Amino acid sequence: MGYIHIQKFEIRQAVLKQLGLPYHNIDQYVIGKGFSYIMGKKPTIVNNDGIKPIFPKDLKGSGCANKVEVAYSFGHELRGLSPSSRRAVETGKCKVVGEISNAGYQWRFLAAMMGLPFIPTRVMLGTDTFNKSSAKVIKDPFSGKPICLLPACYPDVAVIHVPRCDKYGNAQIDGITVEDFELSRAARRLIITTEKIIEIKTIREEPYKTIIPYYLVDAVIEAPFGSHPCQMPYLYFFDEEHIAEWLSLSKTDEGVAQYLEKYVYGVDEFKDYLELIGGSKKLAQLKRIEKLEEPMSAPWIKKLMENKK
Amino acid sequence: MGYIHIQKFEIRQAVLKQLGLPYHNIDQYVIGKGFSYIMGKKPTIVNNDGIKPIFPKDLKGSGCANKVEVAYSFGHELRGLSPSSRRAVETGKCKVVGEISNAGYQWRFLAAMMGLPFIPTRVMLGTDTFNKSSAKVIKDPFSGKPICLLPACYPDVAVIHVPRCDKYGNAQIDGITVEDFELSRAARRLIITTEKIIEIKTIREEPYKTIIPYYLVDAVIEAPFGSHPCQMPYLYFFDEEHIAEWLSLSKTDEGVAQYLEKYVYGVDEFKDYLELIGGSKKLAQLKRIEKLEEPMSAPWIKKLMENKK
Amino acid sequence: MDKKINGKQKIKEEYSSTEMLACVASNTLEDRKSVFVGTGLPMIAAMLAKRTHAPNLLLFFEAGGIGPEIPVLPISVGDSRTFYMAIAASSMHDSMSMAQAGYIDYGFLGAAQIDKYGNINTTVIGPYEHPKTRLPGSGGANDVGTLCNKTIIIMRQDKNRFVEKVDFLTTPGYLDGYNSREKKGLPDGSGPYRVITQLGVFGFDEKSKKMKLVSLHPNVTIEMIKENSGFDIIIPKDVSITKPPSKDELKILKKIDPAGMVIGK
Amino acid sequence: MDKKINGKQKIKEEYSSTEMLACVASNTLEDRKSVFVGTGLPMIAAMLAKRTHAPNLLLFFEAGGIGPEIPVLPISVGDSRTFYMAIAASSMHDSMSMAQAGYIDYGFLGAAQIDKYGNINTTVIGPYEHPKTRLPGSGGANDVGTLCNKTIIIMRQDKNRFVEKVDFLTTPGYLDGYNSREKKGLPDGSGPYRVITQLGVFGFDEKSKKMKLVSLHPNVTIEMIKENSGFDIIIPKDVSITKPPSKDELKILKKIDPAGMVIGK
Repeated sequence: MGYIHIQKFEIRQAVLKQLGLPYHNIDQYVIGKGFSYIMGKKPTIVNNDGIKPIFPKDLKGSGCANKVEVAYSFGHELRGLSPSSRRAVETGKCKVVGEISNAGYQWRFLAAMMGLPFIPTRVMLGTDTFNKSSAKVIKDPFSGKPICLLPACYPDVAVIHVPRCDKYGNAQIDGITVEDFELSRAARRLIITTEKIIEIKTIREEPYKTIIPYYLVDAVIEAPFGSHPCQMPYLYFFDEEHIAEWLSLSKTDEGVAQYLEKYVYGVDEFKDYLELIGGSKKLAQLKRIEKLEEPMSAPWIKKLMENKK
Repeated sequence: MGYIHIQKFEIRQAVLKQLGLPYHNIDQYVIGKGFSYIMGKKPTIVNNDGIKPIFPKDLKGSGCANKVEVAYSFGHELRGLSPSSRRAVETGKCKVVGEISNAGYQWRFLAAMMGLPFIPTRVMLGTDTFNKSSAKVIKDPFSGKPICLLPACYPDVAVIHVPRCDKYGNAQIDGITVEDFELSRAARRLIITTEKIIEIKTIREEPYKTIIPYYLVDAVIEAPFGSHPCQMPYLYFFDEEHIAEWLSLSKTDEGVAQYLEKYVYGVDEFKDYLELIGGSKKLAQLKRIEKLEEPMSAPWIKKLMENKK
Repeated sequence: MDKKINGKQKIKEEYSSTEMLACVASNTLEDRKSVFVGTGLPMIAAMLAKRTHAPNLLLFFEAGGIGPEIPVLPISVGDSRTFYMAIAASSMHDSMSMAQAGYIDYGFLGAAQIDKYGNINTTVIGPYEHPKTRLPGSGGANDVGTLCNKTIIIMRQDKNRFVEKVDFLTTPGYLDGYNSREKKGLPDGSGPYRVITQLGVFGFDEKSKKMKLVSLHPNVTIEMIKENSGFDIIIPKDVSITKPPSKDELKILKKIDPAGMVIGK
Repeated sequence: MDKKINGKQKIKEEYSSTEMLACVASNTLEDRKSVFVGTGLPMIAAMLAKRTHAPNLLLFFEAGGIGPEIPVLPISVGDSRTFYMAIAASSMHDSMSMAQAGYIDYGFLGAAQIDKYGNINTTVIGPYEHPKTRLPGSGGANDVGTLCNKTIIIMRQDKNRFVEKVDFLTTPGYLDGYNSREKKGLPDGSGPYRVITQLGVFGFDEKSKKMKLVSLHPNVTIEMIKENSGFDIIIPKDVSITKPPSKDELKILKKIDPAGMVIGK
C-alpha cells in the first residue's frame, strides 16, 4: 500500500474491502468495518489534508498510519487540536514525512489531474514549510524570478462522499467541491460513497451538474448518513456530540481503543453504527440543525472556552 | 488597445462603448453598434481561439484586426473555411503573430486565472506550432525530461454571453463551459451579455451554479438572442441560413462591406437587427431546432458537398 | 460509382469513398475505450462504432461534451448536440486534462499534408510568412496528436499530400522517427496509429516509425499507393484487403446522416 | 473584568480581551475590499465589519464559499454556513487561485510564534524531528500569508510567542526584512500588515520591515509591550491609543455570537 487520500464527508465505516476493483465493476456495495480494514492494511503514507474530516484525520492517532504528509492534519478548527494525532507524532509512532500548505495539496492534485509532472505556485517560497516539502524552486524563464514547483500527487486510493450518483458513479455535488474535482481525477483508485443512488437518466438530463464522471470511479457504495459524524451540505450537520466523545476519549490510547471497540469493531453493519450514535432521533436532529431549524448543540465549545480562560 | 478575447456565444452587435467601466457600474446597458466600435478602435491583437464564434472569428477579415494569435481561427468546422479571414492573412492585411493549440490557449488562461507566469503542458513540443508560439521548453527538474511552458495570457477585454445572470454579473451557465471559467478570471475587463437578468436571490439559492461571480464582471448587458447567429445551448440553435449568407458574401471585400452595411451600420438597435434576420418567426424556428422539434436547415452543407465533388 | 481498375472488369461499387472511410475508421475503434472526436467523419465513425461493435465507446469532445447520446449530427465541437444527454457537460480544461493524463485512447485527425513519420500540416501551404493558402491551424489537432494514445488520421492521399517534408509541422507524428517523439518530451507510447485514405490503411513501423501499408482498399493496387505518395511507404509481404462496408453498416450510416451532411449521396 | 494597571485606578472594563481583538480586527478591514477568512475570530471580525462600516466586504473561504450571508457562526471553513446564500459555492482551486492572482485584499492568520519580521510558526514547538508540541501545521496559513495583499495576524503576546527566531517558519512574513520577501519570489507588495494582540496593534516599518507599535490598547503601557516581547519592537514617537469597542459593536458581537462560541461570556 502506498498513498491513501481520504476526503471530506467520507464514510468512516465503509470501504476498501477490495482495492483492486475492476473498472465498471460497481455493483458490489461494500459496507462494513472498513475502518478496521484500513487498519489491517497499515498504509505507509496517509495523505490527508486540511479542512477535512474528523476521523480519517486521526488515522495516525488510531495506529493505522506510520507516515504522513501533512497540510492541516492536527487540528479540528474551532474544536481544538487532535490529541491522538499529536500524540502519535510527538511520541514518534507516526513520522511526518512532508509538510505542505492546503493550496499546495490542492494544486498537487491539479498537476496529477492534468497529467503534468508539476504545477507552479507562489506559495511556500522562503519558508521551512517549503524546506520540508517535496517542492522545488526554479527561476521562471519568463520573468527571471524564483517560482515554486509542486510535484503531482496521485493518491493510490481516494474516497469521496457525495449527495447522489448513479450506479456507474456519475456524481453530482451540491455546495462547495473543495478539491473533489481535481482529486477525483488524480486518484488511481476512486471509491464513491453516496447518500443515494439515482437513475443515469437524471444525470444525463443535466449533464453540467456532473462533477465526477463514471470513468474515474472504481466503486460506488450507497450509504445514507455516510458522512456522519461530519456534515453533508444541505442534508445534515456535524454531530458535535459524537465528535466531542471522540476528542475526549482520544486523549489516551486506552480511550482510542475503547472508541474503536464500541463504534468500529463492535458493529457489524453501518445501520447498527447509526443506531449506536443515536438512531433516527439523532439523525433527524442533525437534519434540523443543517436546515437552521434548531441551533447546534456542541459540548466541546463550552469546554474549549473554559480551557482558554 | 491590446488584446481582445471574444468568446463563444457572444453578442455581435453589442458592446464596448466604454472600456474603462468602473467596478460595479453595471446598470449601464450598452446595446448598439458595438461591432463598429470595435472596428473604430482597431485592436492590435485579437486573441481568438478555436471552437468559437462566427463573426468575431472573422474580425480580421472585416478589417478591424491587424495582428492575431491563432489556434483555430480560419475555419467554421463543417461549414468550411473562412474566406475573409484567409484573405486578410494571405494578402498580408492581417499578420499572424503567433500560433498555438486550443488546449494551449485554454491553459494560458488557466495560468492567468491562477496568477502564475506559466503553466506546463506536454502539447506543442517538437512542432512548428511551438516554434511560432510564445511558449518555452525547459527540462522538468523532477524527471529531467523536456516540458513546454505556456505563458499566462491576460486578455484586456473578454465578452461572454450567458443564459442568465443577476444585475451584478453573477452568472450561471448551462451545458459546457468550454473555457469560460478560466477566461472570465483571466481577463482584465469582462463584459457579460445575457439572455436574461435574474434576481440575486435566485443566484444565492443555488450558489454552486455560479460560474462567473460578480467581482470579475465590469458590465452586464441584457440581450435576448444575443448569441445569434450562434447557438445558446438549450435555448436556440445556430442560424445556418444567416451564417451561409455571411460566408457567401465574405468571399469578396465588397461582400463584406455589403454585409456590414446591412447588418451592422444599417441597424440602430439590436432589436432592429433581430427583425432584419427574420424576426420572431426565425427566432421561434431556431428554438424549435435546438429542441430537436425540427431539423436544421443549412444551405451551406449542400454547397460544401458539391464543392467536394 | 463505376470504375475500371488495372484492366479488371468494371465493378459496381455499392458504397462511396466517404462511406468506406467512415467504416474503416469505425472498425479501428475498440469497445470500452475512449475516443476524442471532432465533427464530420470522426463523429460519423464514432457513432457507427457505438451502434455496431463498440456500444461502450466513450466519446470526448474538446469543448467539454463527454459521453453524449448524439441525437443528430453535431456541426461544431461546441454544438449542444455534443453534450445532449451526456454523462458530463464539462470544460475544455477537463477534456484536455483527461487527454494529457492518458485517459483517452483514440483521437482523430485530418491533414492537408503528412510525411512518412506521420507529422501533419494543417497550418499553411507555402512559406509561413507569405502563405499561398492559410489553413485552419492547429485548433485541437496538436493536442489530439500529442495526447491521445493512438491517433487515427483520415485524409485524401496524393503526391501533394503525402510529402517528403511538410510545409509546416502543425501536429507531431513520430517527428524524425525512432524514439525522437519521446525524446522531445511527448507522452511515451503515444503517436499516429492509422492513416486512412481513399486508397488504403497505413500504420507505422514499430522501430523506425516509418509509414507502412496495412491494407489496400478493394480494387486498389500497390502501384496506385506508390503513385500517390511523395515518399517511400514500407510495403510488407502480407498486405490484406480492407473489409468493405457491410450492408448493415451502410444502413446505419444512412440513419446517422440521413441528409448526407457528411456522407453525401 | 477588574484590573490594576500601572498603579492607576482600577478600571471597570466593559469588554473582554476577545471582544477587543474582534473589534480592532474588524476596524482594520475596509469596505468594498475582499478578505480571506477562517473560522473563529476572523469570522467574527469580518461579520462585525459587514454589519458596521464595511457592508460590501467580500468574504472568501478557502474551501470555496464566496460572498455568503452567514446565518450562524460556521465552525469549519468547509461548513455549509460558509456558503449559505453565497454568491458562489466554488472550490479551493478557485479561492486559492483568486488569492494568488491578487484578488484578495486582506487575510487573517493566527500564530503560536512570530518574529520581528512577521514570520510565523504554527507547525512545531521544539526541534522538528522530535517536536515538543506538534501544532496544526500550515493548513491554509502559508497560502494566506503568501498570497493576500495585507495579512492581519491575531495572537496572544508574550516572550514565548514574540520570539527572536521562530522554531519553524511555517508562513512567510518579511523573511529577513527589507526586500527579502520579494527577492524570494513572493508577490510584490504583499505581506503582514497588522499584528493584533491583547496589548496593542503593530505594523511594520516600511523599509526595514521590522515590527513597530501602532497603538496601545487602553491601560497598556509601552513597558508592558516590551516586557512581553522577545525582540525589540520599534516604538514611534506618536503612539495612539486603540479605540475600544463601542457599545454598538459590543451589541452586534452578542448578536453574531449569542452562545459565546468564540467571544465567550
